[in-house]
Amino acid sequence: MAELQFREAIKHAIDEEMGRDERVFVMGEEVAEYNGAYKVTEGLLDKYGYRRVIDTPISELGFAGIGVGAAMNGLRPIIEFMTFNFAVLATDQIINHATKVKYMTGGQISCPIVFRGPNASAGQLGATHSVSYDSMYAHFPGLKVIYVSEPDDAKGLMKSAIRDDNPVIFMESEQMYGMKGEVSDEEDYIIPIGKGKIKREGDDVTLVAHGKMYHVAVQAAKQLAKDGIECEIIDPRTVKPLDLPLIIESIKKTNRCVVVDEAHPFGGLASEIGFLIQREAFDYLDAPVQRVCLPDVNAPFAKNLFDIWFPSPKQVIDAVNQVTYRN
Amino acid sequence: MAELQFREAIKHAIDEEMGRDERVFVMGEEVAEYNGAYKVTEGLLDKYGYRRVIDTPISELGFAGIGVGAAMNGLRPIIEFMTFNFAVLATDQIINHATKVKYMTGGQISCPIVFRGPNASAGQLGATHSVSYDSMYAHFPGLKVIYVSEPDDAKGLMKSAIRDDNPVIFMESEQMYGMKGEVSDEEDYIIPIGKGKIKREGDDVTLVAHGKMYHVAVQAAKQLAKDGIECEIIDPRTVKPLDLPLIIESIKKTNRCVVVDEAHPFGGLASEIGFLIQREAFDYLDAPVQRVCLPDVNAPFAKNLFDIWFPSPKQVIDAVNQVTYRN
Amino acid sequence: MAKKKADDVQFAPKGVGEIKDGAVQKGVDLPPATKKKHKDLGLSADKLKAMYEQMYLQRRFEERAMQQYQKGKFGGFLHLYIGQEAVSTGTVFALNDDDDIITAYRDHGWGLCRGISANEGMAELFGKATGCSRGKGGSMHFAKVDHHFWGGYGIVGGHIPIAGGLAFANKYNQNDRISTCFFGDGAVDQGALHETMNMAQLWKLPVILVVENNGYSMGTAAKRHTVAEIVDRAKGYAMKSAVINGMDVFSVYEKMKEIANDVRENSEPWFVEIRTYRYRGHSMSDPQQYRSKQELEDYQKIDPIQRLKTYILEHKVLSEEQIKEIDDKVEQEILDAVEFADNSDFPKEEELYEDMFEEDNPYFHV
Amino acid sequence: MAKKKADDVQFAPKGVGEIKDGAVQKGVDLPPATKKKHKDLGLSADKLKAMYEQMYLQRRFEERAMQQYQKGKFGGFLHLYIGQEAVSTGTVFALNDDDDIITAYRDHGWGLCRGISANEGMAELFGKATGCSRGKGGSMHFAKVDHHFWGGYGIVGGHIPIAGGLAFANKYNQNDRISTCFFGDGAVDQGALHETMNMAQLWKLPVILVVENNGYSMGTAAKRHTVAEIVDRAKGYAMKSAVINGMDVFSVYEKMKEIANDVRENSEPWFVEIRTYRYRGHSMSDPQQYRSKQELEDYQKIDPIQRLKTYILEHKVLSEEQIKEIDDKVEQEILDAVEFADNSDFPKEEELYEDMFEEDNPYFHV
Ligand SMILES: Cc1ncc(C[n+]2csc(CCOP(=O)(O)OP(=O)(O)O)c2C)c(N)n1
Ligand SMILES: Cc1ncc(C[n+]2csc(CCOP(=O)(O)OP(=O)(O)O)c2C)c(N)n1
Ligand SMILES: [Mg+2]
Ligand SMILES: [Mg+2]
Repeated sequence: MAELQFREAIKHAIDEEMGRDERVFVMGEEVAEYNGAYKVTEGLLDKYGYRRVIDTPISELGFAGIGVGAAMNGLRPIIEFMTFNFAVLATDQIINHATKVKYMTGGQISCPIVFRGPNASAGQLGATHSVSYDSMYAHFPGLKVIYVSEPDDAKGLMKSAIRDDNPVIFMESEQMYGMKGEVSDEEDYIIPIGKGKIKREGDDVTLVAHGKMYHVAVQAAKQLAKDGIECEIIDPRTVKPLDLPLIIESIKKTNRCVVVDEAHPFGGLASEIGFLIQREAFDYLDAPVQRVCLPDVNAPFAKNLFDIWFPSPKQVIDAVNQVTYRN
Repeated sequence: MAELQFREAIKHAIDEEMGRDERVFVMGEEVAEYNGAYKVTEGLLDKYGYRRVIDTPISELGFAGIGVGAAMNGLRPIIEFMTFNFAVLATDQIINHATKVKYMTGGQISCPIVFRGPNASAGQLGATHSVSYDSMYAHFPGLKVIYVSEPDDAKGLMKSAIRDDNPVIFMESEQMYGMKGEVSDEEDYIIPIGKGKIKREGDDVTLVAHGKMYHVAVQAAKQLAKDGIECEIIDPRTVKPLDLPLIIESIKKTNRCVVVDEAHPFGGLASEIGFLIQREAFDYLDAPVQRVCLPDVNAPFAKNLFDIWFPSPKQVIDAVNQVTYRN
Repeated sequence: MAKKKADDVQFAPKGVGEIKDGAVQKGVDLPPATKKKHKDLGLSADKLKAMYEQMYLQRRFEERAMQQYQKGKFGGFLHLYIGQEAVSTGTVFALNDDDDIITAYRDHGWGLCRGISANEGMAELFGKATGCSRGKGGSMHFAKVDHHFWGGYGIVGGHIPIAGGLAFANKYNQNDRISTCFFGDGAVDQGALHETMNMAQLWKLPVILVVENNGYSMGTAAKRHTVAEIVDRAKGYAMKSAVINGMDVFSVYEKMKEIANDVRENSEPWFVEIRTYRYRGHSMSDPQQYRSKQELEDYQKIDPIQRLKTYILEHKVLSEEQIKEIDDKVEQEILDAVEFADNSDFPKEEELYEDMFEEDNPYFHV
Repeated sequence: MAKKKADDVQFAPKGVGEIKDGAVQKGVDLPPATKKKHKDLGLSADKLKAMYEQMYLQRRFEERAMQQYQKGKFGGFLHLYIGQEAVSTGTVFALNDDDDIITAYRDHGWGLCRGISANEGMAELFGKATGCSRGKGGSMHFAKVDHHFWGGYGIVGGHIPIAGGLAFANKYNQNDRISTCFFGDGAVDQGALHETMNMAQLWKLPVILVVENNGYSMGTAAKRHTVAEIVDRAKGYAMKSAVINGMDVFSVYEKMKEIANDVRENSEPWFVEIRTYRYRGHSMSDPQQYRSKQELEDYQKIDPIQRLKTYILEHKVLSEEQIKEIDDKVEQEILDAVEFADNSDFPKEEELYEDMFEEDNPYFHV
């Protein structure tokens, strides 16, 4: 095990895959000469040169589409969005093209492409820079969606994403890039897409949480443990395919669930998981599934408002108290 | 009551509002000289002239943004997308601008704008022309989302949408435009946004269905009635705000629910409603909420595949049988 | 500014499809056709024959397709290419077989030209498993990827950046292939074009971006949806450019060959406007009130297929009988295709779930 | 094409921030400044004084803001306008007070120029309820709508179509106002610009689209992200255009006044490139390795505020003491603003839910 920053874990994964396969290349705003707006691609230009590490203009729709075309024509692009908030401009290429071109041509075309970058909020950046888009992409057929919470997952899943022969959305977090964590130094370390992980065992309640919310859940669980409540924390890691069996198994044990989701409530991952649990484990539920997510409100700038806006361990604890009928 | 086609009902609403308020104008591809790709705006150019009925180039992002700017500066635009599948190109203006500009400026700016057009599939138009986007928009704060199923609702809600001082998404259906129905001839007929309607009463199971799916639900209910199963059909009409109290009340009576939704399953309206029901009416549910929606697959062209792909009354009946434990 | 009365304020220009100053206001003005003869262009008699056959095939394929559509044999949109056949044909003959072609939804001509058989094409229209896209794509999504025809695309402008990407991969691999992208005058107004032009020029991508300006974007004349001369968009990017007479297959062939050679040699993109005309409505449900009958007739008088036929006869490349033979052969090919399509099976039910992912047992969310 | 070795293949051009042929490769080349004196431009001594005060205010406001940021008084991004003050100031003095201005996230200078007080501005940076946007927007979203300053916007290029819409409404209402939109060289590459230029020209919208070309889009020199001369983008749309020296407030004033008059008279859009330079990093976390120290110093030598000061002194419009008085006043104004911001309250908790909708009791999904 090596201790790596989140950003390093991702970079190592990209670096290894670029070393393995000459078709893999990186493209995005400031990824090359600037070494990455958040330094995820640091050093790659020096190592792989201008052919494989490419600075783009601010043309999200255009360079996403160039990526799609390059993937169709045999390459394996990794497209960096400075954040997924800006990828909104590229949704036509992601939703209407990358995910549909194979189907519409009766299977003639493959589109192995990774769209990656930070998702959701990163502190006081205001309303247009703070939205979580993982469940939006998961809504559309043909995409695999990953949103990781720890360096180890980031490394293993990024390698899987790059090797996947389909379009993959890989989400990170500006605020987690500097976070350190143990990363396997297994050679060619791969975590399969679609496998969640029980990151904390517990009998009293299941918390499902990914991305930044995983860490919020951990804090809540620590607090609750002091109170004698043992949370089981499942990090789905991949939003789609969702590792539902892992979640259901846990519910059958704990009979209660709180989903912590960084998205807005309507139709987010939390509601999807809640729906699925009631459908698949109806008779095991001792309380309705609750969700803790953002309010149905834009991100405010003011620090005090932002802190209220952002899901907190306190809210998770309240929800746990609710599903365990402790309040 | 007058019998009107769906498209006429919408047009009458627009016409009345344009007559009432000079700030209201219509903009979109082929809305003026061509009289509307689907004839929704037929005759409006003749009546209101080139200043208020404006043909645009195929520049969805650009003309949506011009609409947003015009709304900010005191007008009340109605922006037609030829379908919401093409509005994907305009999502930056809808999600990042129309819904956020008031908040980010601390309330200094209003953005009264209606984005309208057909949603979801319209027969064999292939993968890029068949996606349902109502739940995607409902996910983001700041939008009201309407997706109507009958001419009367279309008229009353379109008038409300145009008068609303906030951004509103108003969804229709290519395949319903020619459908006739009774429309109130009450002067200035208004249906408030956020109010669902019980369109069929029944004690055995609640069907929630909107847009084209409302008609699928009706067919299923007719079949089931022959079998002695009485469905209560709720058409939420507005996806957001969702008339949850109406739904919950019905569940408390029927204790069972099937949501029929034209979207793909992950994070669609069906999962949101399912989640909410289990949360709000847990103790009233005799069976898990089930959903009937599109498969997690792109729209195929071939007629036979399309027919399998599209939600059918048969699937609704099966789901009802499941929640009533009749199979 | 002298304030106008509200009623005089106008945004989009008024229709131009009328007689004005005694002359028909054409959607597009054609540049002069090439004066060269086929031999000057390096076209053999056989090539000429093949060209004619191909153009006639495209024409008759679509005329029959229209009939079948009207009979209710298939649904969806049907956008006919009739009138524009010189563009596809001249181009395909000018390019290498492994150069990429990608186009919009008006794609039948392109597909046939790049090796989709009449059978495969008609079956695709019918949504049959034997179609070129296995019945999954329909009219708008013909594709023959092993012949480097990447397909038709239904989102206006959406395939333009993709073309940049095809070219990107060719440059990345230094494989000497070039990519060509065809789109309508309506697509010119999409931001995707601007983004692609900038990157193509900045990165020196071997791509030719070609506007098939047929004068109309659905019911909107080019002058009502886009400003200035389309070809001049290139100026803002210092990109090489050309205007071509798209009603003359020789002109298309000559110029596209020249341009393709330049792109292959210098790996620099071109922006090309080929002016042409569509005879039919935008799709099958178009009442066509936005243009005059006379305008249509003017173009039909300079029909590209008729023009080539006349040339062939005048230059005695083929005799009347030989032309007749070709016509008959094509006619039969297409009648057979209709039969083939009719008799073919629809895709099997399980095919609904195929072609979504590369894996054998993909995951679908339920 | 002579095939290249894979390693020689290159897409984006290499950095240009180095000494080449003995000369600094500037991000932008400045066009000549106007030769006119203030009187020739119709600027009174009072106006000149106000201009100077305004430019100095913008400069000192941001220098202090930077200090406060470094002290940890507020978070988020902080994009400084320092070096570009002549653009905002020259423009605002040239326009009518009810003409619209909309800009990107580098917006403090614009806000101050259009009547946001130092207090309101600093408080906004601090995220306080007394801020111009009530603490909801922060550095990127200064706005003063009753002064027709529509705010700063954080999505690169996103506000360009919106500017078209502001102009659209003005034309619709025939109110004699014109709209101006400012954006960076980086934003030039967004498709939104292209779509807006086409519609603005086609519909004759009274809008001026202005690129503040400061040579860099974050860490990417203009020549590395966009082709040709930016101003020439106008050619493709047959749009009127101009290049302006943005380091000289007189040049900006003169030309923008001329252009504004033309737009007001003819209701036709303009595309304008104002060349300028930002002295600071893109935002606070920028190591600035993409440009040379010498380039920065070269521009600091022609600092717009210093230039105006020199002019004022040389032409004896004000004395050294009078300038000193202004400087001191501004200095105090900003120190007061910091105190004001510091002492102001954060928004109340319930304000989280305010400003989302127009209604008093809006619905929020839970
Ligand atoms: C993004 C998008 N917007 C709108 C449409 C609807 N639409 C289909 S074709 C068309 C006209 C396109 O005209 P043009 O580009 O000139 O091509 P042509 O039909 O003349 O070949 C329109 C508006 C679409 N398919 N995609
Ligand atoms: C759509 C979008 N893409 C990327 C970004 C990130 N970003 C913010 S500013 C910037 C550079 C813009 O440069 P320019 O337009 O020249 O303006 P300047 O900073 O020089 O004033 C980038 C890439 C963004 N905010 N929005
Ligand atoms: Mg056209
Ligand atoms: Mg810049």
